[in-house]
Amino acid sequence: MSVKKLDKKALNSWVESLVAGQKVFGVQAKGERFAFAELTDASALRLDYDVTMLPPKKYFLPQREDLLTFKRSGGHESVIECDPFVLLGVHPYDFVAIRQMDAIFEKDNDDIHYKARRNAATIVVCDVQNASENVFAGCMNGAVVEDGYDVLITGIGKDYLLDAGTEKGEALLHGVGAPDARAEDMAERSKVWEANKAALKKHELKCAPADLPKLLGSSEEHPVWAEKAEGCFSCGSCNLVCPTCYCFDVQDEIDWNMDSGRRYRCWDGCMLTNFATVTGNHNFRPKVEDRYRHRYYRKGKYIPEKIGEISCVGCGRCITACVAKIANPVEIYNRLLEGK
Amino acid sequence: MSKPRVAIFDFACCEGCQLQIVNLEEEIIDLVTLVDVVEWREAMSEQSEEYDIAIIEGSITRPQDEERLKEIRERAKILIALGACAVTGGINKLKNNFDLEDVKKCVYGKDAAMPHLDTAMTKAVGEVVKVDFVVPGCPINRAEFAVIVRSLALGKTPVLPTYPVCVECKMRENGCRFEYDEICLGPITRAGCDAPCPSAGHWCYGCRGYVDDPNVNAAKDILEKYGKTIDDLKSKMLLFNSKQEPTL
Amino acid sequence: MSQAIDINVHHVTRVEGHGNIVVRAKDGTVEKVQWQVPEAPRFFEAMVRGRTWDEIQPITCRICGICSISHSLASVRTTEAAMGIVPTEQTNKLRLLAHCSEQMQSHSLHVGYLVAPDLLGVKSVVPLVSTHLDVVKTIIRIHRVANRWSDLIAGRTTHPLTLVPGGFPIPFNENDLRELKKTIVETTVPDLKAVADVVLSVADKLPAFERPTEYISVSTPDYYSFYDGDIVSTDTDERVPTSEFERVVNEYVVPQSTAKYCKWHRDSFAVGALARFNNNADQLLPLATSIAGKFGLKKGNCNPYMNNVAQIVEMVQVCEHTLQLIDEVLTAGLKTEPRKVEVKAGTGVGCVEAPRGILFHKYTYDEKGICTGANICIPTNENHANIQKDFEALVPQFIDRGQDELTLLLEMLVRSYDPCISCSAHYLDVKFV
Amino acid sequence: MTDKCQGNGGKDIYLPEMATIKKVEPLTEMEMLFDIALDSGEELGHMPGQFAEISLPGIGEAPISISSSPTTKGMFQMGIRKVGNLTNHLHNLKPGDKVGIRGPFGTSFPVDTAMKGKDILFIAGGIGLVPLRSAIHYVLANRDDYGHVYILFGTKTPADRLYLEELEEWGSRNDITFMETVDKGDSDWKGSQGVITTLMQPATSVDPKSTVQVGMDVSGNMPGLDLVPKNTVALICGPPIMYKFVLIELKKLGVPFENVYISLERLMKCGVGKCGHCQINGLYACQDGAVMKYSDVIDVKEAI
Ligand SMILES: Cc1cc2nc3c(=O)[nH]c(=O)nc-3n(C[C@H](O)[C@H](O)[C@H](O)COP(=O)(O)OP(=O)(O)OC[C@H]3O[C@@H](n4cnc5c(N)ncnc54)[C@H](O)[C@@H]3O)c2cc1C
Ligand code: SF4
Ligand code: SF4
Ligand code: SF4
Repeated sequence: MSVKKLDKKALNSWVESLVAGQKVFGVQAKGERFAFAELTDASALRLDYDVTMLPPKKYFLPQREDLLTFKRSGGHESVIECDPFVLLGVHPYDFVAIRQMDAIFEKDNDDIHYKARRNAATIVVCDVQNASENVFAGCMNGAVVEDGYDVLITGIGKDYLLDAGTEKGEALLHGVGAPDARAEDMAERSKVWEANKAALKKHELKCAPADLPKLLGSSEEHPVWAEKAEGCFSCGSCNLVCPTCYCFDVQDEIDWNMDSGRRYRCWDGCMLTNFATVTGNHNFRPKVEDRYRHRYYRKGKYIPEKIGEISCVGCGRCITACVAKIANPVEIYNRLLEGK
Repeated sequence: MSKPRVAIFDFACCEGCQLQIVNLEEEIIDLVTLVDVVEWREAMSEQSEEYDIAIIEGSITRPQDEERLKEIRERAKILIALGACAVTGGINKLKNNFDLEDVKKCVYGKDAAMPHLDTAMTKAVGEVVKVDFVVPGCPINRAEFAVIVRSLALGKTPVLPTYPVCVECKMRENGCRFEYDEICLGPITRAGCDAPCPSAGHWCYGCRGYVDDPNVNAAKDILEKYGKTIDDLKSKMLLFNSKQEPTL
Repeated sequence: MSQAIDINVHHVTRVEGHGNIVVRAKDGTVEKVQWQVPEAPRFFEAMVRGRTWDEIQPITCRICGICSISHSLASVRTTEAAMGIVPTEQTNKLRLLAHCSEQMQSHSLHVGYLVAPDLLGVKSVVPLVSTHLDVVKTIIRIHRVANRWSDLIAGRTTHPLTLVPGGFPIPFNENDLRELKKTIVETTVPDLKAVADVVLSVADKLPAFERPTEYISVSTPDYYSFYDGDIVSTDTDERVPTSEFERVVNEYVVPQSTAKYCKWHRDSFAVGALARFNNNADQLLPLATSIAGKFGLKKGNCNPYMNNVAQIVEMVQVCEHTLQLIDEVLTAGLKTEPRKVEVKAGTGVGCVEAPRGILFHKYTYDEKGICTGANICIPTNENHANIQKDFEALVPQFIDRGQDELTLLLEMLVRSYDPCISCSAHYLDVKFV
Repeated sequence: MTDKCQGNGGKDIYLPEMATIKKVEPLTEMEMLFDIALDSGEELGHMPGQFAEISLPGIGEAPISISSSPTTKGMFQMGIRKVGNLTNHLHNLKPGDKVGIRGPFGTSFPVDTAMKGKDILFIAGGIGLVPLRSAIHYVLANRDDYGHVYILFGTKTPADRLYLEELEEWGSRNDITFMETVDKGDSDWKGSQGVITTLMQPATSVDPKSTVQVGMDVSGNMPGLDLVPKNTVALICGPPIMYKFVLIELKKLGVPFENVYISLERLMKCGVGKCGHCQINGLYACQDGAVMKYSDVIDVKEAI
């Protein structure tokens, strides 16, 4: 597949043509921060962003999504509809997370709601241009992706390389009248990659990510869990902003006519007090400490055991989002490495 | 099946919560199709009305209001407290932090002794009679109200979120108010409002009351990290969650 | 011909909160005419003492759920005045946008849900669904747009969030403003014209009752003001700075009311849409002017029932004004501006025109930004004395109409002064049954 | 441009099948037994120990164990305790009413494998009998495939006893040993009193002359447990608190934990391994359970 080289102007007109032709979600400024939102004006795209507040998972597992509609007078019907869309400017670590979600939602039972959205998406990954204050993707194999994307954008100096990794990506670049990248451009890209692997390490994990399951295997009684949990609000912010957290709740909603309605799912989080509470108020994880530990085990042990990859990609969002400033995974894992 | 008969009453409040019912726009027609609204404030004769559900807006600030509320309770199978004034006493309870004589003088000066200006400690509805369901918020979230009404009509117990406002705040992609050098009560306040305040750049003042087990200890430590004091926080907590007795 | 009249309307009147009408007459002699306000007092002026500057707006906007945007604006301007904070041009324009949305919310509910059914000879909106479905749909549409407009600009329709001292946090973008403009041009303005035509066709149902009184509002040379300027009156050419409002309102307490009464040059005065119109009609924008013309509404009108018509005119005015404001904001470009508050000791007054009339807040802060005293004067109070005086003039004049019609006239009179939505809503729903 | 893209054409794991209530029968004041048949006419196709998600549109969905044996054809049974929104509404249903069914889900008791040829010890606490009943029926229907069969059942009070006719039938059978106890009896209660572990005494340790009537079955016999521990498979289901004590007793009896199967309850929203609610450390109660081999979870901190 081909790699094209575009200058800023050419890139802009490419984005303009995308916006004119289809539904595009791209990174834009929201206050002093950034968020993915529908892009209607190409000039609002901010590929120089550091990190978005919510990861792009919201397009595959929306905050609230109808699963089915029903009529009490009879029958259920699946709700599966989404228009094709382009997701523009996904950082490599978020793309790694999306691929993990793919594995989760396919494993054992294929979730066609997730899959429909996933199939509808063309994902344009963009190499990080500005590191966020807490990113540590460089420690988690999340700084760079070398395959899987539909298109990869890399800024090299004043220009951009657009690399189509799939047929979908190829189609997206169709008609871009730009020259192919030359060998020295590709060398520049490798330099960007190497630089990002080194730069996206605002926190330094003192072991290989692959060692985490074993480390956690012997750390259940470590004092750090109780210590940190003391400051925890059980607010779930760390869950919600995490690109690999996917737990959800399911609820029914009835219409005013008392007949039709819908069953929907919405984001949930294992840090929330009642996440494991059953009828009769029995809570299987009653203590903050239990829930706090559970979350780190999910990232470092439980999910890895399911899909073979550490389920933290190093985006650093939880560190920023935690009001209590206690949700830094690197700090926790390093503490465990130190022993007691 | 006959339609549930609903009556709406208000006590001391801004009536903003009733307004949210009106603001359901087209849906209000659905509402009155689903239930029979047999009384909405004092407009209908006070006696002889029977109702299945009484919705109470406002706080109780005078002895005569307490009596009236008890009568309503007797005639209602289900009693719902609507909005912060009814649920927690809301803003009206700020008054409880002062001496009542002083409060009257402050507003009415030399006329403060006139009998019709009398007032008592503010109470939430639940401090006077048994409340079956609450719709918290100042004002209530009209979508949440609609969901609660529909659930009840279906015979399903509505459940309020047990998690704090931060959840909804995160879902709406806001920068945290603490980062803007403000004290936000979001981490200890019960969600369900969809975090309108932080989403519009305002700190949460806790109008929905607290989650079941607010970690105020954590709040203390955090305040230090953000260069604030526990007094700053406590003061904010008084706004919508003052107690029956002076809290200061 | 002269029968005994005994009117005792308990809590039906549509004022902010509760109000009673008591009239007793025998053999043509009026024995008692009273407008009573037995509302449970809530003591906001006492409650704000000891609160910090950033808590005052959240508290005082809760005085009234219907005009919480006006209270917020008055509050914020008061705090800014006390601390010498001067808002930026953009902030001022955005606040005005929020304020316009509240005028729309309030006026549309009042005119649409209350007055229109009365004038169309039915008891509520519900019968209109079968006879005048288009009108009902139009009214709901206007109201819904007004609420969305508040949601967008003020963060919420009731108890707004973006109206804070020192700046204006912007939860919307330029596109949202363009959308709003489009909706107003394409939907709301035509809807308003339609409603105006309907009301015009039945305008003869408005009672012919006149009582000359003093009309007070704010006024500025720049535009038809809801917001800026000095206090003006139809009785004098004097322009009183808003900071001296206490000189104008002269509050006093009467036995039948928990709310205070007001007077200036006469025993009473009126505020609200008709007062603003009577002072500022020359400044109306073209469409609003033409609507006023259609109704033959002219400066100097002293029929309180015409307040309803003045409200229709104002809705059109608000739309036209909003379109100008949006253009100005978009031309300058919407900027994220830092919020600036430098806490200082001081006393300030803030004033806006609430839908029902001129509203004043006055606070004193200490050097830590803690409020040490407040005085709040609300338009409903300002109108109470005038309602009482209208009653006193109206009852003898219409006493022959009999108990029922007289009751209705009195209720309509109160209603015309006070588009209090929560009250009108309960009235509305009673008729749903 | 706006062509709606569909999923992979696969089955929607969240979409219930319609089913009809055939019969309702109160078991106690709190529990009701439902006979349910899929409208498709197909069998549910479950194995003992599995559960299904039952739902009423607008009210919600809940995981409920299948209480009948797969050997019963044409319908399946669920024994449901009324504790909340959905279960309250289910209790109001009448024959002919519709429900939604998804499943069967989860693991099952190894009736056709590890249990074959073994002595079987069923230990049920309260409503825990509901899921075990499916396996009990299966074992009784294929009685010759198993060795000695013990059924131990404990409830809080006599009023909590379920499936009364069946209990009586089991008590009168000669090819199984059925024992029962209640935590606290009433004046009419003639049987054993005490928690369920009182039934778990080895036959030899029971003194026939003892005035404490330990381990007595309904007919007054008091056999105790005459186990060949290594050849015994134990199936346990009951409230969370019960497991701890029963397991201690099983250890004393010498039943190897590889032979012990437990069924665990957790909050479940999807039933298909996605929603995350039922996780017990790394395990999903809906996928790796609800039936689990105790030796597999003995080191799992949150399991018991
Ligand atoms: C594998 C399994 C098998 C079960 N088998 C049976 C059985 O055979 N008979 C029986 O009576 N009960 C059984 N239960 C428990 C039953 O699922 C709950 O009692 C039921 O969900 C309560 O729902 P509700 O709507 O009536 O209660 P509510 O309290 O109104 O439920 C509120 C919410 O909590 C959820 N919830 C509460 N408790 C549970 C729970 N334990 N598991 C999953 N979701 C829960 C509900 O889905 C609902 O969304 C089983 C549970 C599990 C996990
Ligand atoms: S964000 Fe922080 S305070 Fe909130 S649940 Fe996570 S760790 Fe606890
Ligand atoms: S702004 Fe308030 S509600 Fe939002 S995340 Fe921060 S603390 Fe929580
Ligand atoms: S964010 Fe806080 S103050 Fe705002 S509505 Fe919600 S609970 Fe009330």
